[in-house]
Formats: sequence, structure tokens, C-alpha cells
Amino acid sequence: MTTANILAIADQQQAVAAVLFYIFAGISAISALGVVISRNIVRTAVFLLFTLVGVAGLYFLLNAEFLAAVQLVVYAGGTLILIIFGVMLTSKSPFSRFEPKAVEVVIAISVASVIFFALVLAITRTKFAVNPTDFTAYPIDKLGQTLLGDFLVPFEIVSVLLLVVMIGAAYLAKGRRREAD
Amino acid sequence: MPTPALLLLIATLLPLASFTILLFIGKRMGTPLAGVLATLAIGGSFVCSMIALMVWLNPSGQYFDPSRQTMIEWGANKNPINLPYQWVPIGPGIQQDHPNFMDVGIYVDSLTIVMFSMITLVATLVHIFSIGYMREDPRFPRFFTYLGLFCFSMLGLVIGGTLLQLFIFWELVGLCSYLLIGFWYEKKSASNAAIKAFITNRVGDFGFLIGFGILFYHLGNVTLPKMWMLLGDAGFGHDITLASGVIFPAGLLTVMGVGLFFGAVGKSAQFPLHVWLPDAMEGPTPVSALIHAATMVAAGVYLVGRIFPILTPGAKLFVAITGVTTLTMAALIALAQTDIKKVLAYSTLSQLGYMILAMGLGSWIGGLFHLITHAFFKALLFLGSGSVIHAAHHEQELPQYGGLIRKIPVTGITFGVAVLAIAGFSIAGWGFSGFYSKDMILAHAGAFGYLAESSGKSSAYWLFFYLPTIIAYVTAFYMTRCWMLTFAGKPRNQHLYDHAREAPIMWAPLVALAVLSVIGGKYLGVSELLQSGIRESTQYCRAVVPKFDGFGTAWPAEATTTTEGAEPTAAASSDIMEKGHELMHHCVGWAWLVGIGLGVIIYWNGYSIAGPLTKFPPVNYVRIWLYRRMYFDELYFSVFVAIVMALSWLSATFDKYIIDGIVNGVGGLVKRTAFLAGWNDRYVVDGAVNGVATLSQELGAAVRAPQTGRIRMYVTVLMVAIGLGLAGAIIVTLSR
Amino acid sequence: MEIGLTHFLILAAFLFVCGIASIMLKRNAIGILMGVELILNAANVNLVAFNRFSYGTINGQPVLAGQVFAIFVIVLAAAEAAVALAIFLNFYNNFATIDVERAQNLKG
Amino acid sequence: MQILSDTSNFFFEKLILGDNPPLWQTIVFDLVVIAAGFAALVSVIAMFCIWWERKVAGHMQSRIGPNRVGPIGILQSLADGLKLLLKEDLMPRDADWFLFRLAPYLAFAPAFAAFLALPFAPNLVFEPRLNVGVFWVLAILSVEVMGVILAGWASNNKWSVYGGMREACQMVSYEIPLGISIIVGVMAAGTLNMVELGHLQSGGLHTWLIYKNPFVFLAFIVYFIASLASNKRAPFDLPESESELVAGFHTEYSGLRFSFFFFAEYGAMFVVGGIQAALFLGAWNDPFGLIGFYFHKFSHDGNTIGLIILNLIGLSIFIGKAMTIIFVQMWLRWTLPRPRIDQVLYACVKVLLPAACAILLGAAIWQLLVPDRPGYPWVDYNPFSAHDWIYSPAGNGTLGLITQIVLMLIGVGVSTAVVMWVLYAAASGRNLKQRLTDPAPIERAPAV
Repeated sequence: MTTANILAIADQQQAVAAVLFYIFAGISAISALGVVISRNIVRTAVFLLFTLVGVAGLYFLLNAEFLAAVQLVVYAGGTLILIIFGVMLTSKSPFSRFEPKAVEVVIAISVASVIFFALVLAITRTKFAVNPTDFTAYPIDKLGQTLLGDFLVPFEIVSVLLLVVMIGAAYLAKGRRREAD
Repeated sequence: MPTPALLLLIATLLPLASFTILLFIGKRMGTPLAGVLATLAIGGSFVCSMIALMVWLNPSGQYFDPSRQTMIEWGANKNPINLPYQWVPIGPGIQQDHPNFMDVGIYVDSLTIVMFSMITLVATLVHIFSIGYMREDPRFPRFFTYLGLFCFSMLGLVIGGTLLQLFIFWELVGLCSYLLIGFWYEKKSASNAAIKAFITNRVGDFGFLIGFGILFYHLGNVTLPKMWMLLGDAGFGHDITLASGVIFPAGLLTVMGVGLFFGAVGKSAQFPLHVWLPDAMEGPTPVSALIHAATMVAAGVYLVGRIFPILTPGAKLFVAITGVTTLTMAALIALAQTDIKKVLAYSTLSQLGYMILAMGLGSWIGGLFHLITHAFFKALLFLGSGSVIHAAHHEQELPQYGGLIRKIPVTGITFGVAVLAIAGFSIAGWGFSGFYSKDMILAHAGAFGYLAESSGKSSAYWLFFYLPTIIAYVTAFYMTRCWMLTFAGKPRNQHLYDHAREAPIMWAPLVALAVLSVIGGKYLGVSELLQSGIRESTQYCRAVVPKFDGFGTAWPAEATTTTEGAEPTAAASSDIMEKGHELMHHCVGWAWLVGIGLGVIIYWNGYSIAGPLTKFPPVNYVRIWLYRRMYFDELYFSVFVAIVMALSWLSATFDKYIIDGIVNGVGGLVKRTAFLAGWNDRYVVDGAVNGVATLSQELGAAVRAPQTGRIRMYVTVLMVAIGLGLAGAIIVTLSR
Repeated sequence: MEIGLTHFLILAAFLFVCGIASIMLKRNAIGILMGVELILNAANVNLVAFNRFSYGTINGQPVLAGQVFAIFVIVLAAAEAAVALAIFLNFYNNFATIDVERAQNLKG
Repeated sequence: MQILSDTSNFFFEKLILGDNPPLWQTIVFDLVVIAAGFAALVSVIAMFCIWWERKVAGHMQSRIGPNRVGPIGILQSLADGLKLLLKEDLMPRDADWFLFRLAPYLAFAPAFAAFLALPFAPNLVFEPRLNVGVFWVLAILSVEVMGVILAGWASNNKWSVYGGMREACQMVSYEIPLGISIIVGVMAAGTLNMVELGHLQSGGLHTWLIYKNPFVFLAFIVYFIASLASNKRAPFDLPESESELVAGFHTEYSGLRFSFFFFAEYGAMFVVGGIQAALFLGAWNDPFGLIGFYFHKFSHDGNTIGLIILNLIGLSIFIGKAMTIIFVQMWLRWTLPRPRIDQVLYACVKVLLPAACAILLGAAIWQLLVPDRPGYPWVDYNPFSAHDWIYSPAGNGTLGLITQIVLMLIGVGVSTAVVMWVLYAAASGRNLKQRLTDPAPIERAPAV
């Protein structure tokens, strides 16, 4: 294989990566917009699902396969279902809507666009450090070692926190039933 | 051949397993089964400890060597097992075993092995006893759950190789003590006692934390032998220069030692934190036997034994004073108590005082030896009292007993054996277990006195000998009183007497402990093993620090230097020891006979002699003073309450005179001004007042308005603010 | 054009802004929760992208701190959702609605 | 990873496109594979399974099942599909039109996407470099539940909502034991990559991961039960239990949309069975390790024809294994009664989850204490040579070998017993069935 050949292939792969990025970014961005615009709470949840899936795709592009899978399992498969569950338990009419006022909409849109503009300005004008990871294969064992090595204490704390949350959520949800009895 | 470390680790984890199992399915297992499971687990620990002991004593693996006269050769002279492991990554400390890591570890030497054998043995017997004692209790499985956790924590405390581990298990042990004292939490007194024990222990633990903090700041979390090596010169009482060049000042060393010792003060219930232990007798009696007599309260002595080489002379003096105060005070109080368990509780305090005193005087072996023998006979005493209480249907007052020997003979005899043991029974140089250990302590105290004299110290140092000596007489007396009132004489409560009977399952532990109380001093080789423990640890440390002699520092004589490689000494030179021993022999040789004889004579027939005696007013006042426990509870209550009251009185006074005065003065001023100005002015004043009121109302309304309770509005305001700020930033950036 | 850090950051900024707008606009408590999830996702994208492009290697070894942080964030988001939903259920039981505008009993 | 580059990665792609093809050719190749290969595979498997299920149900209920369309009714599914295509596509008036239409695709797409990670044969894997393969399938399948919930919700029908909510809580809770039991297998293997999993198990029956240690053996059972629940298969078919909820979440669906749900269900069954085959039951390998042996031999020699044949054999073995598991699922469906929803959740949270945790702990301790034989069979060691096991680089592997052989014997014994039992039942029930299903022909019935 000649050097030129390799370069050509690298160019092509970059093109593919760009296309994929725009696809996933488009999915995420449009769905995020949908989350904001949609009046129906269940549809909002579906848009959020697409955002999450799009972000998972972005993780793939960022060489974070494991994170992508975690995103799908925990976010799309767990948290979001929990949210939809909450929607189903709390909405009186099947398509409950609470409309925001027009003033609020105007304020929200203007504030959001100002912040977005400011952020974009800041991002484009800042020179970030360049120190890319260059691994062709995703070092999943390295991730495990990092998680249980350098980040052992946060890991343990998070696990304790999860336990606390589990007990707390169960208590909160159960206390209600006792009251009703 | 499994290593002792692995065996002891298994022995530690078995009770944890029993705890976990019982925690989840204990209730389902029901009354006898849960107890049997817990007993099997701790019994397994006992077996493991015994095997570890065998392995430890015989590195060759031959237990019965026919060529030798003795079955086992005491003291294997082997290296202690010291295994530090990296645990939590932290920043670098100065002298850690593993840089950048908080270590946990295992440290096994002869002391560890002795402690393991004693704890698992007593715990096993107490478990067996409890199966009988707690049979009717509805929370039977939970009791054994707690016991499992306690055994795990206690064994973990003993096997732990770093002070951090010691502290963790220290707290766990305290938790178990809390749970078990308050086991019958329906009783207000029990739950109060539990809270009292917990809080009092916290006070001690603060001291521990302070001491540990000082140590941690200088060394990081190091293993025990490393700590000894680095700070082994503390006994000389001068500054220590660490390898990194940091200087550890002597004063700070003393503060650290006293702080660490304060943890022991709390846990071993030494003066002034002793108040919780008598109240802890509200817990079930097996718990009192296991935790509040034999093992947990001894943990304080164990801790002092572990930090012994890093105690400065000042800290040791503090330790000794604490010990001697406690032992005197507690023995006197025990004279007047009428609750059988309270008598035993104060006796425990007194004996713990002996151990702490021994530590303070530099008799490492004496203190720990007494710990072991005391564990045997005090566990026996408590289990015996448990048997009595069980037989008497939970009546604990001595005046209600009498003559029970005819109804519960086994208990009575074994109890008597324990009384003899604690009194120091001996004939012609042979005695029960308590004789040997107390002998060692008092002989050392005598030697200490001579040493102090010869090095020109104050003669007040002789108090460290004479007070314990007197108390030795007192001990024999009050223990005899307890026995006589319970078992001898005529029954004073006929109904109770008629219904008293023993439960056979409780016999086995009593008899086993009685045998141990008799032979524990001479034939089990505890002191020889402890002696070899010193030798092992010293040799281990000398491999790195050739002049290490942390366990042998003889104070108050001014130690100059230690000769390199000399045999470690537990005390002063042998001739002074000999003198001390002789003095002790003259003073207390027949103390047991005097005390017991006096007790038998006075209490021969119940209160018939003692009763009239206490009618005599001075005696009666002393009796009441002692019966009320020297008013320590009242003292603490009044002191702390008085402080709070004084503070509140202070703030009330401030309120009343200064603030009220200002307000009233202003009010009067206004009133007078108004009065003087007449009704014309009233409009002005009214207008001003109303104006102020209106103003504040308007202001309040204005401030209240944004507090809508609408989250979204808050978010919106926040975001608008940020947006405005960012907009400004954008304009600035773009215009540049 | 090569896809670089800036692209991911701008996307994350957009997601963040959408999350904020959604918090400001939704009156349904669960809608607000979803806005929060969007914001967390934006932060995650940032973390992973910075990890990938700006903080990739130390001494020739790949660094994964950003991804580990992202995992923690995901886990915490799940915990947060569980607690939040339990609170919403209680809220719904007490007010018979999920409209956060009604939660103003402590209004000054 | 070494083994992936060693054993002719993208073998078929190279075979067809040659070395270093332009990128567009690769993309087109992939698209063609997806469209022609996987889509066809999913449809064929789903249609076959539908027919098979009806056949199994028939035989278990002493009927014959479909028998009119084609020989032994094998074309029945095709006919059904045709019928469904021609049906009117109904949508309730008050349904949420957007979600109602979206839901079937949301349910079907993940099942289809999960196919891409399955290791059909050593060289027949869509993306062999997917290092989180097993986890990826789990993740994709967890998205599938969204489709079901949305279908239930969007139908605006009480029964459908109940079905959707049941699916939600059932799926969320059973995902945990499912994941933990997968972790046990992955722990034993030490990789998440599906292809590596396959190569690791290529040394004959005793190297299959299920026999690696006793805890993997137990995890296999936990996985099977949890996978039934996450696939909403009987006895955990609460979301569509017809006796209570009419048809649960797909009550309102008709025509092609309905068939999408059907395809999704059978596709998910195959995927779940495929993971089970790949993770526990030796993927594409035969019980004697022949495929593994010849595969390494052929790739070393560059024997293209041999490799193609091996891949085809591996493909059929893999599909056969997955189908066997599907058969057990069907068998259970027509045998066991359906529990209540609280019983289902009880079984998960209080029985299956603690069991799975205990198994995980046990497996971890086992792996800590018992030395393993690391490496790939036939590459690093000879799986049938005791010498290679005993002198394993990780220590003395005798205990591991003995465990694997004992477990293998148990497994083989149990499956043989079951097969014999089934055969006995089939043989002895033959007469019974004929008596039941051979009444007098309708023509000969007495006229009314």
C-alpha cells in the first residue's frame, strides 16, 4: 500500500465521519428542538429518545463505544422509560397540555438565542489544547481499570449514592400508599 | 500448612458471615436455630484460632514432640506477620508504607494470637450460654445477629494492622455495644443507658481522632510496626527527627499519646468517662459478660498495648494516674452497691484500672496478662450472675437473694471459684489465675516505686504501689460480700427462693470458665507467650532500627541509651524487680485471706451484722455516698446542665436588661416626648409612625412580590440575567 | 471539512440551550426534568469531546477521564430521575396536577 | 484483538471486492449486505418461526396445526403476510397519529439492528471489530421497549395502556438480572467481542463458556428466564395477555403495522437466543472442535474454498442453536400458565435478582481462586491435551479442566434426558393424538 493510497483512504474515512456526524448531530439537534416545541408530553419524551440515540451515535464517532452502549441502556432503556412511566401515572387526561404564555415564549426564545450566540462566539474564538487520543481500537479494559483504579473512590461513593437513592425513592413512593390507606 | 494470618482472617470473617445470614433470614430461622448457627460460626472461629495458635507455636508443624518434656515450646521467636495492602489512593504522606495510598493490613504477633484465642473462647461460651438465657426473648435471632457483628468487629479490631483500621473497628464495636445495651429498648432506662454509653464513648473517640490526626499528619497511615520503628524513641521523652527531616516535638508526642489514650479511656470506662459502664448493665447479662467485662472494654487496654512504644513518659504518667484513680474509686463504690450486676460492673472498672495502671507503669506484659485472666473470671462472674438472675426471674437486688447455693449449686460453686480468682487466692506460691497477673502488676508497681526513689523523684510515686495494694484487700472483701449475700445465709425472699432453678445448658460455659479461671494463670502459658510477643516485635523492629527498645523503656529512671542487641526488658533490672516483688509479697501476700475472712465474718448471716453497722451515722454517710456512686452522675448532670443554664440565664439577662432596656427606654422616651408635645404633636408622631409602618409594609410587599413560588419564573429571571450579561459580553467582544 | 472539537461543542451548546428553553417553557414538571436531561447530555458531549480531542494522551497512554465522568453523569442522571419522579408522584397526589405553577404553597 | 487480524478480517468483503477497495464500494457492499442479507434473514426467520410456533402449539394441544398452504403448511406465514398486506390500515380516531405510526418501527428497528452484531460464523459477522458486542445488543434491545410502550399509549385505549405499562415495569426490572447473568459469562470469557467469544469456545464441548465454571452454568438459567421476560414471551407475556387485556399493546393495530410487531417479537427471540448461543453455547462451533481446528488450518493455508464451506457450516450450526432455544421458548409458552403481574415482579426483584447477584459474586470468587486456561483453543493450546491444561500459564489448570468436564457431562446428561423424554412423549402420544384428532370425517357426519 503506498502512502498516497493510505492518505486517500484516510480522506475518505474523514468524509464518511463527517457525513455520519452531520446525520447524528442533525438527529440530536432536531429532536432537541422537538423537545422544546412539542406541547404533548409523551411526544416530548419520544423526541428526547431520539436526542439520546443521536448523542449515542456521537459517542460512537468519538471512539466511546462503551459509553454509547451505556447511554442506550441506562438513558434510553432506563431513565426515559421511568420518565414515561411517570407521565402515564400523573397525566389526568391522556394528552395533557399546559400552554406557556406568549410573553414567556418570546423571553425564552430571545434568552436562549443570546446564550447560544454567546456560546458559539466563545467556542469559535477560543484556541483549545490539541492532544487527540489516537487509538484505533477502543481500550475497554483500560476504561475498567480507570474506573476501578484512579476513580475508585468516586465509584464507591456513586454506588452508595445509588443505594441511598433506591431506598429514598422507594420510601417516597411508598409513603403515599400508606397515607391513602 | 495454612498460615496463621489466613486462619485468623477466616476466624474474623466467620462471624461476619453469620451476621449477614442472620440479618437476612434470621427471623425465618427462628429461636433455637439462629442461635445455633451463630454459635457454630463463632465456634468455627475458635477452632481456627486454636489451629493458628498451634501453628504459631510450632513452626516445624509437630505438635506433640515426645523428645521434649513440655508439650509445646513457648515462644516461637518468629517474625510477626505484617501484611499491608494498598487501599484508597490518597495524597502522599511522609512515611507511609505504600506512598500515595491509605493502607489497610493485617498484623499478627503473639498478642494477636492470644487475644484471638481469648475472645473466640469467651464469645463461644457466651453464645452457648445465651441460647439458654435468651430463649424466651421474642427478638432472639436479632440478638445473635448483633453478637455476630460484635464478634466480627472485635476480631477485626485485634487483627487490624493500622491505626485507621483499629479506629474503624473501634467504632463498629461501639455501635454493637450501643445496639446491645439498648437491646430491650422498650425499657426507658435501657435506651437511655445505650445513648449514654454511645455519647460518652464519642467523647473518648474525639481524643482518639485528635491523637490519630497528629500521627497521620506526621507519618501518614502506617502499619503498627512501622509506627513503632519510627517513634520508638518516644519513651526517652525528647524530640524525634523523622527520616524526612521533619521534627516531631516531644510535647506534641505527649499530646498525641494522651489523645490516643483518651480513646481507651472512653472504651475501657476509665475515670472520668467511667459513668457509662455501670449503666450498660441494662443490657442482657450475656452481653455484659462478653462485651462489658471480657472483651470490648479490654479493647482500650489492647489499644494502649499497641501504642505503648510511642508513649512518652508524660503520657505514661497520665495513663498511670488515670488507672490508679479508676481502680481506687471503682473498688470503693463497689463496696456499697446492692445490684449484683452493678457490683460486678464496678469490680470490672477497678480491674480495668489495674490493667491501665500496669500499662502506665511500663508493665506491658502485666497489663495484658491481667486482661486475659480477668476476661476468664469476669466472664464467669457475669455468666454466673446471669444464671442467678435467670433463676431469680430477673431480680437483681442482693437484699432479695440469700441461700441460693442450695438451689443453684453449680452456679454457686463456679461463682465462688471466680471470687477466689479475682481475690488472688494463693497458697505457697500457687494460686488461681488472678493471683499471677495481679502479682505481676503489683510487683512491678513496687519496683516502680524503688526506681522512682532511686532516681530522686517525689515520694508521691509510691502511691502507685500503695493504693492498688490497699484495693487488693478491698477487692477480696467486696467480692466475698457479693457471694455471701447471694449464696449464703438464709433466704431473704422465700417466694424467689422457692422458684429458683438452674438451666442445664448454662452449666457448660460456667464450668469451662471456672476451669480456665483456675488454671489460666500458670498453665496456659499466657505470660510466656506475651513475653515472646515483646521479643518478636522488638526483633522485627530491630531489623530496621537496631536500637529499638520501645517495649522495654523503664521509666521514671532517666534512660540514656539502649545497648544494641540487648535482650528486651519488660521492666527495670532484675534486682529492683526482685525488691519490688518482695515488698509486694510482704504487703499483699495474705490480702485474699484477710478480705475474704472479713467478708465471711461480716456477712455470715446476711445483713445481720452489716445492717446494724451501717446504722452508725459516719459509716452510713459513706455508704450512701458510695451507693450513690460518689455522685458522679449528679456531678456531670449538674455541671453540664449548669453550664447550659448559665448560658441561657446569661442570654436571658442580656435580653431582659439590655435589649428590653433599650426598647423600653426608647418607648418611654417616645411616650414622654409625646406627652410633652401635647396632642398637636401627636399628629406628627402618628404620622411618622404610620409612615414608617406604611413604608415597611410597602417594602415588604415589594420584596415579597418576586417570591411567587413559581420555579419557572425563577429560572427565567436567572436566565434573563445571564442572557443580559452574555449580551453585554457579546457586544464588547464584537466591537473590539 | 474535518470534524473537530468545535463541531461537537457547538452541538452541545445547542443541546444546552434547548434544555434551558425547555425548562423555561414547560409547565409540566416532567417536561422540566427532560430539559435537565438535555442539559446533562450537552455536558456529557462536551466531556467526551474534550477527552477525545484536547486531553487524549498522557505519556503515550490514552486518558479516559472524560468518559468516566460521563458515565458518572449518566448514573447520577438516572438516580436524579428516580428521586424526581418519586417527588412528582407525591406532588401529584397532593395537588392532583403535575403543573409546577401550582406548587406555590410557600409563596410569600 | 490479535486473533481478529490473524483470522482474515472481512474475509468475504475481501473475497468479493479484492484488497483495498475504494470506500464507496465498501459502503455499497455493506448496504447490500444489510438490505439483501439481514433483511431477508430477519423476514425468513420470523416467518418460519411463526409457522413453527403454530405447528408446535398444534402438536402440544393434540392438533396438527397449519397444513393447507404448501407442504405441511410451510407457506402459511407467507399467506398470512399477504393477507395482512391487503388488510385495511385502521387507526382509532382519538389515537395520537404520530406516535401510533412511529411505534411499530421503533419496536422493529432495534431487533433488526441487534442482528448486525450476531456472530453467525467466523467470517460472517457484519462488524467484527465491535468491541462491546454483547453489551451493544443488550443496549439495542432495551430501546425496543419504547416502541411497545408508545404503541400502548398512542392507541388511547385502556387495555393498550395497561399492556404498555406492564411492559415498561417488567422490562426495566428484568433487564437487571439479564445484564448481570451476561456479565457472569463475559467475566468468564474476558471479552465483550462476539467474534472473540466464538473463537474462545472453538475447542470442543468442554470449552463452551457454559461449562467454564458452575456459576456460568447457573447464570445460563437465569439468563434464559430473564430473556423470556424481556421478550415478553410466555409465561411472562403479561403485556399482551389475551385473557385480560384483549391483545395488550397491539389491540388497535391491524395490517402491516401489526405484522411489524410480530416480526419484532420473533426477531428479538432470535437475537436473544443468538446471544445465548454465542455467549454460552459455543457460537458457531460444533461439539468436537472441528470447525475451530479446520478454520485455523485453512486460514493458515489460505484455503478459500474450505473457509467458505466452514463458514456455511458454522452459519447453519449457529442458526440451529438459536432455533433450539426458540423451540424451548415455544415449548414453555404452551406449557406454563401465566402468573399475575405482581408475581412476575416478585419473581424478578426478590428471587432472580438476588440469585443473579449471588452468582456474580460466586463467579468472581471462583475466578479468583481457580486458575484458568487462558488463550484461544487450537492457537495457544490443544484443548484435548491434558498436558496443555495442567501446565497452563496461569497456574495448574487441573481443577478447571475437571470442572469443565464434569459440568459438560451434567449438561450432556440433562439434555439427553430431555430429548429422550420428548421423543418418548411424542412416540407414546401418537396413538392418543390420532384418537383425538380422528373423528369421523365431516362428510360422514350424520346430517342435521
